[in-house]
Amino acid sequence: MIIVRFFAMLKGIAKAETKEYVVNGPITVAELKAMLKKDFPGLAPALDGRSVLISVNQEFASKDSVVKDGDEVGLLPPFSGG
Amino acid sequence: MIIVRFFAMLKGIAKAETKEYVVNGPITVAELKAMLKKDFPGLAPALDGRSVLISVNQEFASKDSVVKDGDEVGLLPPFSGG
Amino acid sequence: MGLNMPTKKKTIDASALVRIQKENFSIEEMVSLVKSTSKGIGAVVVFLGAGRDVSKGETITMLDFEHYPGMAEKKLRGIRERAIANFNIIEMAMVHRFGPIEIGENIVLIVAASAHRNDAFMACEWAITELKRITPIWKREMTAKGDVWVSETP
Amino acid sequence: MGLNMPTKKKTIDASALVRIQKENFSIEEMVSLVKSTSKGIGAVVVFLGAGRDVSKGETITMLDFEHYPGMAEKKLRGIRERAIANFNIIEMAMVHRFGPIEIGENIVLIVAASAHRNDAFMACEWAITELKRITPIWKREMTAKGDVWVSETP
Repeated sequence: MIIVRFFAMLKGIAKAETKEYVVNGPITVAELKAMLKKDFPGLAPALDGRSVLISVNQEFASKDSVVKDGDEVGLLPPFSGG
Repeated sequence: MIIVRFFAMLKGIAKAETKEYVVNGPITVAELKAMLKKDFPGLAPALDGRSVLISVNQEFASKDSVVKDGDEVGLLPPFSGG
Repeated sequence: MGLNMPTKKKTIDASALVRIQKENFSIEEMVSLVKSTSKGIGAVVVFLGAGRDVSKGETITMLDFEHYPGMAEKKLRGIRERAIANFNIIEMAMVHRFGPIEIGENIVLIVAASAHRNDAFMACEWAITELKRITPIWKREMTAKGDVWVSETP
Repeated sequence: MGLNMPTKKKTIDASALVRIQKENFSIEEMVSLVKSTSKGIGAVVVFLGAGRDVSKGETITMLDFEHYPGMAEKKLRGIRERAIANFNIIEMAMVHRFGPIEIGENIVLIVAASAHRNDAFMACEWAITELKRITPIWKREMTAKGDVWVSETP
């Protein structure tokens, strides 16, 4: 199972804090994004733009990064801490 | 009367904290320095060098500044606060 | 008589020096903790971020911070480690709060300590800039027009 | 609804904000005092100078500060006024101690507060540099070799 965490305004758009996916094998971040856009059409603009970063197991990831069973993925809108 | 205040190492050299002079009229800082050098020969190198600043009534002064009865003069070695 | 001997540094657990917490922090306590690591500290520079009442012309009534638990702490620990490796500082502490924060309340604290002041100023300024850049923390501002997630970091 | 209205500033007597004193100061208290002047404060930068155990390779056992009473306070007040006039800061506080100071103890505190952090960093750094340059305060270091008045400000 892959757990996807939504943060800040993305949580509001998805109307969920997390989403879980059961996968048969490793997939890429790009493939996961496609699944998310299907399940949460409202997230499409954010996922297609450049401002939302993706983390895999709490490290920044790229679209080619591999996600596998047991991984935690974060959808991170622009930060505004400090 | 003019009161001259010595600070930090100058106090040690002069072996005094203050020195008072009775003046008949206004004098310049340069003239006051000459009087001080006569009374405190040990202060001569400090007074002739550029590192000791002079204040008159708690404002920085130059050698041409006027000192008159009732004024307070400070002999200020290089600062090391902070 | 100890000529040119580098002053010894006491190691403090990073979990005390890098924290993300709901409750307020004590500036005095964090500065003391950092100072306790070495008698060679001559300069401490502190950055404190507080909740302002106005942002981009809008009156703010309250703030709310969300963070990615685990990842946010990890990023702050990394910033502290890079600050110590890349600047001539002796120690650094970082605390960021989450949850609701009133106007005027403390949000974030960075403490940088060094022998000489220039190093602490540079490291502190770098650390707060880096915190804003890479730490998964999000601010929501409550205004008269409603709540807004802040998406631009100035 | 207060759009673009400048946040009001509360005036605090300069004698509370600029002090030369023998006793230690509370960082928390000085920061709170500065923060209390305006709800528009979003950034506070603090410089704290402390007694180091080593100076130019010599082990220091203790420090002693002398100041020119009256003139030193006047110079600090002038620095605060120029900082507020020349930098985009809301308020500044400055405290310097005199008399004997142990290693590790606080010596000097500068607190600069602004809406945005860059202004507070610049003003704080300028103020401590200016303090060292023009304030009649002198440091004596007690070392194994004897007592020395420090005559160079690095």
